Amino acid sequence: MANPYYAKTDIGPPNFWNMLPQVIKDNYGNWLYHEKVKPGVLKHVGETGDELYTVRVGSPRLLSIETLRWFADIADKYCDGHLRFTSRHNVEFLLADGTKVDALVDELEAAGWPVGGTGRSLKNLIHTQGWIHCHSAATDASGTVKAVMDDLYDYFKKDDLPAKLKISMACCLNMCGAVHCSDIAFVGVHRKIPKVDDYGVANGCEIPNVVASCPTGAIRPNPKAKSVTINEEKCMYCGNCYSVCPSLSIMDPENDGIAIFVGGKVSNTRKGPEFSKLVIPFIPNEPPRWDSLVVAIRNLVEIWVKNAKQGERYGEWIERIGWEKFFEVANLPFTDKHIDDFTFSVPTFRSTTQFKFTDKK
Amino acid sequence: MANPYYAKTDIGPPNFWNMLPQVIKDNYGNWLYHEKVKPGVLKHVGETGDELYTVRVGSPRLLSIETLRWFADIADKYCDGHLRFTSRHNVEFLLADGTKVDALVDELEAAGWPVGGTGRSLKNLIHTQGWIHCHSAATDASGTVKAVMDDLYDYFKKDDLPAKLKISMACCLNMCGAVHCSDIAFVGVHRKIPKVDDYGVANGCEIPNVVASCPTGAIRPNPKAKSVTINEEKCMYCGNCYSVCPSLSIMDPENDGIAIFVGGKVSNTRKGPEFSKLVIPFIPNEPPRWDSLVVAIRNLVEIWVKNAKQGERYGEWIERIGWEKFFEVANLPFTDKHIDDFTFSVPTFRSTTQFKFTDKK
Amino acid sequence: MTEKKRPLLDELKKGKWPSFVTEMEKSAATKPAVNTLLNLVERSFEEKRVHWKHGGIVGVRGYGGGVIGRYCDLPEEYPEVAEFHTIRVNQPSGWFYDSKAIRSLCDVWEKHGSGLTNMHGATGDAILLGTTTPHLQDCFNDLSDAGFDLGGSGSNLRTPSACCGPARCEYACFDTLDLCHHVTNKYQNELHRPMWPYKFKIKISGCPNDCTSSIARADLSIIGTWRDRIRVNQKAVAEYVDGGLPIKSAVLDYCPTKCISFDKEKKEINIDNENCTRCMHCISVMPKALRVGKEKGATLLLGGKATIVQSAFLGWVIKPFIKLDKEDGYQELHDLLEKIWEWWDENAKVRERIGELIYRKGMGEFLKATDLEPVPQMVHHPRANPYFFWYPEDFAAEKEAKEAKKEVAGSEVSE
Amino acid sequence: MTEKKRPLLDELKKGKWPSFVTEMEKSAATKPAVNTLLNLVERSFEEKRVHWKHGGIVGVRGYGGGVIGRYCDLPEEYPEVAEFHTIRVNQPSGWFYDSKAIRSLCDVWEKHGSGLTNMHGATGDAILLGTTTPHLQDCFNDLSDAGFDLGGSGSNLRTPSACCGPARCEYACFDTLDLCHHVTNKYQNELHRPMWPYKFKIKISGCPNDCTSSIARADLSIIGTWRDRIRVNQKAVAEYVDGGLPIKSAVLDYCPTKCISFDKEKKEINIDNENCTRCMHCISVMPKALRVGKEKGATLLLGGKATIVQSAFLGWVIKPFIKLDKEDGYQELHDLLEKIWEWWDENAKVRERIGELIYRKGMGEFLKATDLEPVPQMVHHPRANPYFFWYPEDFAAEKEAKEAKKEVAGSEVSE
Ligand code: SRM
Ligand code: SRM
Ligand code: SRM
Ligand code: SRM
Ligand code: SF4
Ligand code: SF4
Ligand code: SF4
Ligand code: SF4
Ligand code: SF4
Ligand code: SF4
Ligand code: SF4
Ligand code: SF4
Repeated sequence: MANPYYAKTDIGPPNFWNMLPQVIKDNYGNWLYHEKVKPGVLKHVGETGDELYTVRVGSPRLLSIETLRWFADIADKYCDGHLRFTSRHNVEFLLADGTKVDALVDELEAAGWPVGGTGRSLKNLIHTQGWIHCHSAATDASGTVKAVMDDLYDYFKKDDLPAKLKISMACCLNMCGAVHCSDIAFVGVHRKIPKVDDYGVANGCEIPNVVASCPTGAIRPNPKAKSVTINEEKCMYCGNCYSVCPSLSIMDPENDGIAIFVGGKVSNTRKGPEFSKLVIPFIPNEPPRWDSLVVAIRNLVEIWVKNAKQGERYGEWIERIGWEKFFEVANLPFTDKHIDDFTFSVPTFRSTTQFKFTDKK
Repeated sequence: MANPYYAKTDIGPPNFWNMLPQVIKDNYGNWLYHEKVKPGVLKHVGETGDELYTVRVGSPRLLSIETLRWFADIADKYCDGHLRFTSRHNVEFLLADGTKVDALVDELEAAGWPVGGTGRSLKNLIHTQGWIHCHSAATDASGTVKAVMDDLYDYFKKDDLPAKLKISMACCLNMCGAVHCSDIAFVGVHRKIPKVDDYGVANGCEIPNVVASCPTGAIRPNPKAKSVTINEEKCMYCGNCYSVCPSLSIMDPENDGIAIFVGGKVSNTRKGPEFSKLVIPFIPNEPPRWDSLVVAIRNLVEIWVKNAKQGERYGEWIERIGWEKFFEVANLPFTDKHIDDFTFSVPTFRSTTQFKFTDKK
Repeated sequence: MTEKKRPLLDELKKGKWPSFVTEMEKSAATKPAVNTLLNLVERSFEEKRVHWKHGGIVGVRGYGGGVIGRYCDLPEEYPEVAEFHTIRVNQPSGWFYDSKAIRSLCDVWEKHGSGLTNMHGATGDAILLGTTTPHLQDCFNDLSDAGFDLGGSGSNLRTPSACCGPARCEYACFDTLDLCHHVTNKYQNELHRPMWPYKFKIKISGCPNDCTSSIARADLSIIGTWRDRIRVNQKAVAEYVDGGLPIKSAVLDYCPTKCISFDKEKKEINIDNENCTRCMHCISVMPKALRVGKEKGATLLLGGKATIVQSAFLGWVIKPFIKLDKEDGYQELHDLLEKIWEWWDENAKVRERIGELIYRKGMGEFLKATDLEPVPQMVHHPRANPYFFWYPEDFAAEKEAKEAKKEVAGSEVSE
Repeated sequence: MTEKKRPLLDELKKGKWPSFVTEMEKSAATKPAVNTLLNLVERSFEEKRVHWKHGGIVGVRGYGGGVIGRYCDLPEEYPEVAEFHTIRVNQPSGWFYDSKAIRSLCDVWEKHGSGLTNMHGATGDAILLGTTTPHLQDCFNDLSDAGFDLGGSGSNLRTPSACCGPARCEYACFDTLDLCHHVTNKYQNELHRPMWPYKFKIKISGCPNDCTSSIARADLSIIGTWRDRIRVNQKAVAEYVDGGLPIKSAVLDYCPTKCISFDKEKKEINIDNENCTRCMHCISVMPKALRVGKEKGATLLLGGKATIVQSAFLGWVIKPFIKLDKEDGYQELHDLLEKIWEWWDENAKVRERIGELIYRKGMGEFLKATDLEPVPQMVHHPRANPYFFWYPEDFAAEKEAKEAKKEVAGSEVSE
């Protein structure tokens, strides 16, 4: 064996306490309030009067160790070595000394690292692996995200949107980005049923698990071939069978693409958490810059910016005006695909005569 | 054959037009507005200035032809023979001459027929057959209704509730009263699984239909006995299998009784239609006057009268205060039975930290 | 004599609400069967259980429904009600009667039945409560002669019903009574001869107040509405205000879309009609000042039903607006209705209501089969899951669009 | 040279947002595998398809998870990425690092992998992106020596994560970071050795703002809350008002329970705390004036997950309030968690998340198995259908109650 040494297991993660700057240790659990200093910069004030500055930097999440080391250098230079990452993959530099903030911001910006993403801004775009690493992807992650963020860059840098704007993406229906509760979500989707490789299924997959994996019961055993058959009428291309069995390939470059959902949120603020809802069933994959996707998202952002009241997140705005008005304002077609037909469909059907007329509908 | 004569079929109902009083014919489709004259009496005014008075009379719905003939006499006396029934089974006398209203009301009241049920009052209690006519009943209809209406009589006679109050009853889960969207609904329920009479099933029922009838898949064929077996863990006593097959008797005098639901409505007014929700899972059958039921309903009515704002129907009141507060105010236990576990359960689970604390829960 | 024997039922003669026991006793005076019925019900009260058996199939010639067979489970002890069937008589639209019609019903029922009725049944029929098999045909004959026909039962169209509508209500957006009468007559065959997977109910309300509870109780709800603007009489508004109506708390705050504003100075209200969802609230509170619009018609909702089997469904919008033209015999409605029935009849399992079938098959399929256009008004919100279907026609349309584009691009190049 | 060959990816070096291509090229300078990866991704961009195969099972000794195997489907053409596994490194609570920790991670990854990372993965791990099987154990050894351990993958506890909480946020209602660290350490075995029906995720947010999106993304959400009253500094309220905050439109109107009133004269607000649902809105708008209450703890929600298989579920309340005591090592939480896992493990099918199991079995069963008391806070509203179950213990309780009553009645008689 090449490797005779086995490390200690189950030591768990490093203790966060050791990572904290002194000002945090001193004020741990005793912060009094915070202020927005400027976009990308927050000031937290402790009960003691101590101040903590946070400088938030947009990140593509896919970082080389070269960049990480540079971040470490910056942290040493301005923050006694302290930095963190956020739940949306931004980098945050933490400093007690407010006088250093401007210099820090300048140095970051000069190196091409945007400071922003706080307050009522566009947040970083949560995303997943895409073509860079996952076998399951119906679209790329990093590429689509880069194209969209380039286009919406200014909204990350400013703090004057109606409310926070959280855009997320996932490259297949597994939805590793858990994008299903985002203001705007785009998701890689397939549109053709998996191709069954009978030999592979017979030799590599557990038929009962495969059958059980299908949410719509579209898969039946095919005892003759020791494989399975897929009912075209029932399959809605979720790819779950493929997760369970590699020989049910669902990829199809011609027909894979992206669907867009809007109006979700997670916070319990004002309105409780909400799922995002389908608005654009399909946009084709257009590498390298996914122009149609970028335009579609910009339009979706802009109608909100233009029409929402101060304080209204995407879904709150739609709730106020009604989905029928949303489709009118967004000038998007409404199709059979928008109407739920899965398990919990019935409660989504409009069981009241209360609606608004649009286009004389 | 005793009967050689066969009548004409498919003639359809009598033409309503011939039943209308002249004032209605004159103002048909041209009514301008209406006014409440006093509880039980409405005045509709036409564009012509014509007036139509309606006197509404509470009815037990089960009427003898003796009474019907008396109503016809009254109609002749005061209304040129015109009367109608409402969608909640009340009787309405229709007159163009307002001066006759008081005499009409007096004569009706003197004969024991209550005038009322208009405006913000308790409406007539919609109900079904019960022990008087249906094989399926888990409780009686007419008896429970009489007991409850006797107790709440005053609310029918006055017009000063926070809003309309619609109480309905059905004697089994078939819910012929369609009570599932009422301010207060009470429903006959079973609590034990059907007893399988193998011989009867084998000889009188279509097994596939029986199996298919069960909403929870509790019924399996029992090929040996040419009958079926019922899975005790899955059966929730809906009685649908009994509707399909008389040999699956579900009646059980010991354990049958009544469940109460509240907060439903049908009108599209303000809030759209809503289902009533379970609040009291079981009250035993207590003929002749169902005392526990009567007390339970009175309590439910009174907390609403006391706490609702003007204009708030039962469910609107609860929506404002929250179900947790409702259970506190009503002083009712909340149990596993209140939590949905049928098809559409998940959307009813509280997926937010937004709730009110009650009793330090 | 009878009094002595029914202490439990006697309790229910007390109290102020009209007593069904008293009604039954009125009939019992001339009808021995009703006396027996009282005794049987007394026994049910004692034992806390019903004494009826599952009904067998009984009926009148030419019809498959309209009669509910009912047999006592103690026929020896209660021979007079050993058979006790009910007859469902189709009510006139809006439950309007005159004394003559009432009396003729009474006369028939005196001759052929118990003398007990339900005015009316929950579906809307006039229910004649209790007779025997030999009387059925005669009773029907006499009813028919008196101008009455039977209503529905079994797997067929059930008796449609309608609110009083234009006859007595200023809110009616179409002629509920005429439509109800028309539909009932047009579909006599569907009403009388069960041939469907299950029952199908139609209820008709003239405005969104939905006084027939159609959204909860009918497979098809036809509910009046308008698509222009609420008519406002500002003088009458001012009178309500002067009369003490707290307009903010009683009207504005309850408006679900908050689309009414009030000008305190002028005592005028202003309704943003584009955002009004026509809930009726403001109109109901100030009927003298506000009237429904002028461009009237109805919203169609489908799928409503009570709790068995899949749990209760409320009807949902399948057509936001339909004009109901008396002149052309409501043709658009009939065409749609027939498409709906055809698809349902072809696809449903035994005892599957239309709403349940749509749930199982998906609205998409339903809309296609009935040529209805999907519109956002059909849903509270679009789907939240990404599980939607693509059809060959979608790809064909896509290809076509692409080629059209290419052509344009090509022609540009060739210029 | 490389530039020429990747015109599509080159497009993505343009624009203002930091470019992942640029990041990859930085690594490619020293790591040939990353150059190959760039070429492979360029090919994916050309062909609009992924070039990875389903992962095989690879790992490190003693663990069943923490590594995602990944193989290229064109190994001959792209031999340097024929294998390209990722390693999930358990992040420190709240993603707090110092430069030393960052550098030590970089050093390990320079030695053993591609030099590419995801900071962080969607579950929360630091993801080391791309290495080969022979490097796995060594890499792990070096990580371990540097004080790092692996996170979860497979059917096990996934790496818990927490918001910055008390370290950087005035809203934190408990010590999110400590709890996260504690839970992660206590359940190292569950984290590292898959043995469950499927994955189980825990996310921890210090207040209802839920900055870890736990309700959407975690099987168990632990979300800070309080049960007394919002602390108000009226002077600071007045300052906000004087500073131009439109308090009605920005605060009062958005309060979901409309439980705040404002006294214009005094410039004071009054919160009806009994009816406040602690949504955080007012506090977030006026952080200098309002503070969360003092009697703090958390709400537990269970069942959240993304869309596969049954469609997405949001976590739902299973315990409205739990005190999270550092002193006793969060014993109450652990006891509950273990009961939950036990029931799930015993009852779930393969690949059935806890939320899906509860959906299938019913909350009643779940609550019984975990000794949780049913409370109305668990539901938006009680059930609307009448399909509820009765258990032998219900009848036993009923009988007991009846007998107790009888006894009382009896004793009354005997007096
Ligand atoms: C740093 C971070 C937590 C962490 O430990 O990493 C964080 C930090 C703060 N959040 Fe957050 N939130 C963070 C992710 C989230 C998330 C999760 C997410 O976006 O995926 C949510 C729920 C998202 C959702 O609802 O869809 C979230 C919902 C909130 C809210 C509620 C906003 C709303 O109106 O719905 C507030 C309150 C507010 O901002 O008014 C809040 C407020 C805050 C405050 C002001 C709290 C404080 O006093 O420090 C922090 C600064 C916010 C800012 O950006 O201006 N935070 N916050 C996360 C930063 C992500 C990023 O880089 O952009
Ligand atoms: C006569 C009747 C229609 C019929 O053709 O039979 C009728 C007649 C009127 N209804 Fe109704 N409604 C009638 C059953 C209903 C029903 C159905 C039911 O109760 O089963 C509903 C829906 C029930 C529900 O929502 O649960 C109904 C919901 C309304 C509403 C909406 C009330 C609300 O606030 O939700 C109004 C408007 C109002 O009263 O403010 C209304 C208003 C009216 C008006 C004022 C309309 C008018 O201008 O004539 C009528 C007099 C009402 C009164 O009682 O003061 N009517 N109304 C029904 C009388 C039943 C009875 O005997 O009590
Ligand atoms: C007479 C009536 C109740 C009443 O007292 O008014 C009635 C009585 C019966 N209904 Fe009903 N239903 C009556 C209106 C309803 C309604 C309300 C409505 O139509 O607005 C409903 C709920 C709405 C709906 O259709 O969903 C209703 C839902 C049922 C069901 C459940 C059907 C379902 O799909 O949910 C059954 C069970 C069945 O069809 O096997 C049922 C079955 C029955 C049967 C035939 C019992 C049976 O299982 O065979 C009852 C005969 C009783 C008897 O001995 O006379 N009855 N039934 C109503 C018909 C009178 C009329 O024609 O006017
Ligand atoms: C790396 C990561 C995406 C990322 O770019 O950040 C990821 C990547 C994968 N996820 Fe995921 N999931 C990741 C977070 C999530 C999340 C979000 C979360 O945890 O907050 C979700 C949605 C939340 C949830 O759990 O429901 C998620 C829902 C799934 C699912 C669907 C599971 C379900 O029950 O709904 C699958 C399919 C499966 O388990 O077979 C899946 C499967 C996968 C697999 C293992 C693909 C597979 O079918 O074998 C992906 C490996 C990609 C690769 O090559 O590296 N991944 N996955 C995330 C883990 C990084 C980390 O440890 O920090
Ligand atoms: S969302 Fe799908 S394709 Fe993307 S990383 Fe997750 S499993 Fe892979
Ligand atoms: S892709 Fe999804 S729906 Fe289609 S067969 Fe596979 S599991 Fe079933
Ligand atoms: S509710 Fe049940 S018991 Fe009552 S009439 Fe209808 S079917 Fe018969
Ligand atoms: S009573 Fe209902 S749940 Fe029970 S076996 Fe019969 S159909 Fe099934
Ligand atoms: S539904 Fe409308 S039109 Fe019909 S009676 Fe009721 S209020 Fe009048
Ligand atoms: S009808 Fe309803 S929605 Fe329209 S203005 Fe009146 S109250 Fe508002
Ligand atoms: S969840 Fe609450 S405590 Fe945690 S960072 Fe967000 S706002 Fe602060
Ligand atoms: S926390 Fe939310 S519910 Fe409570 S008072 Fe503030 S805004 Fe209202």
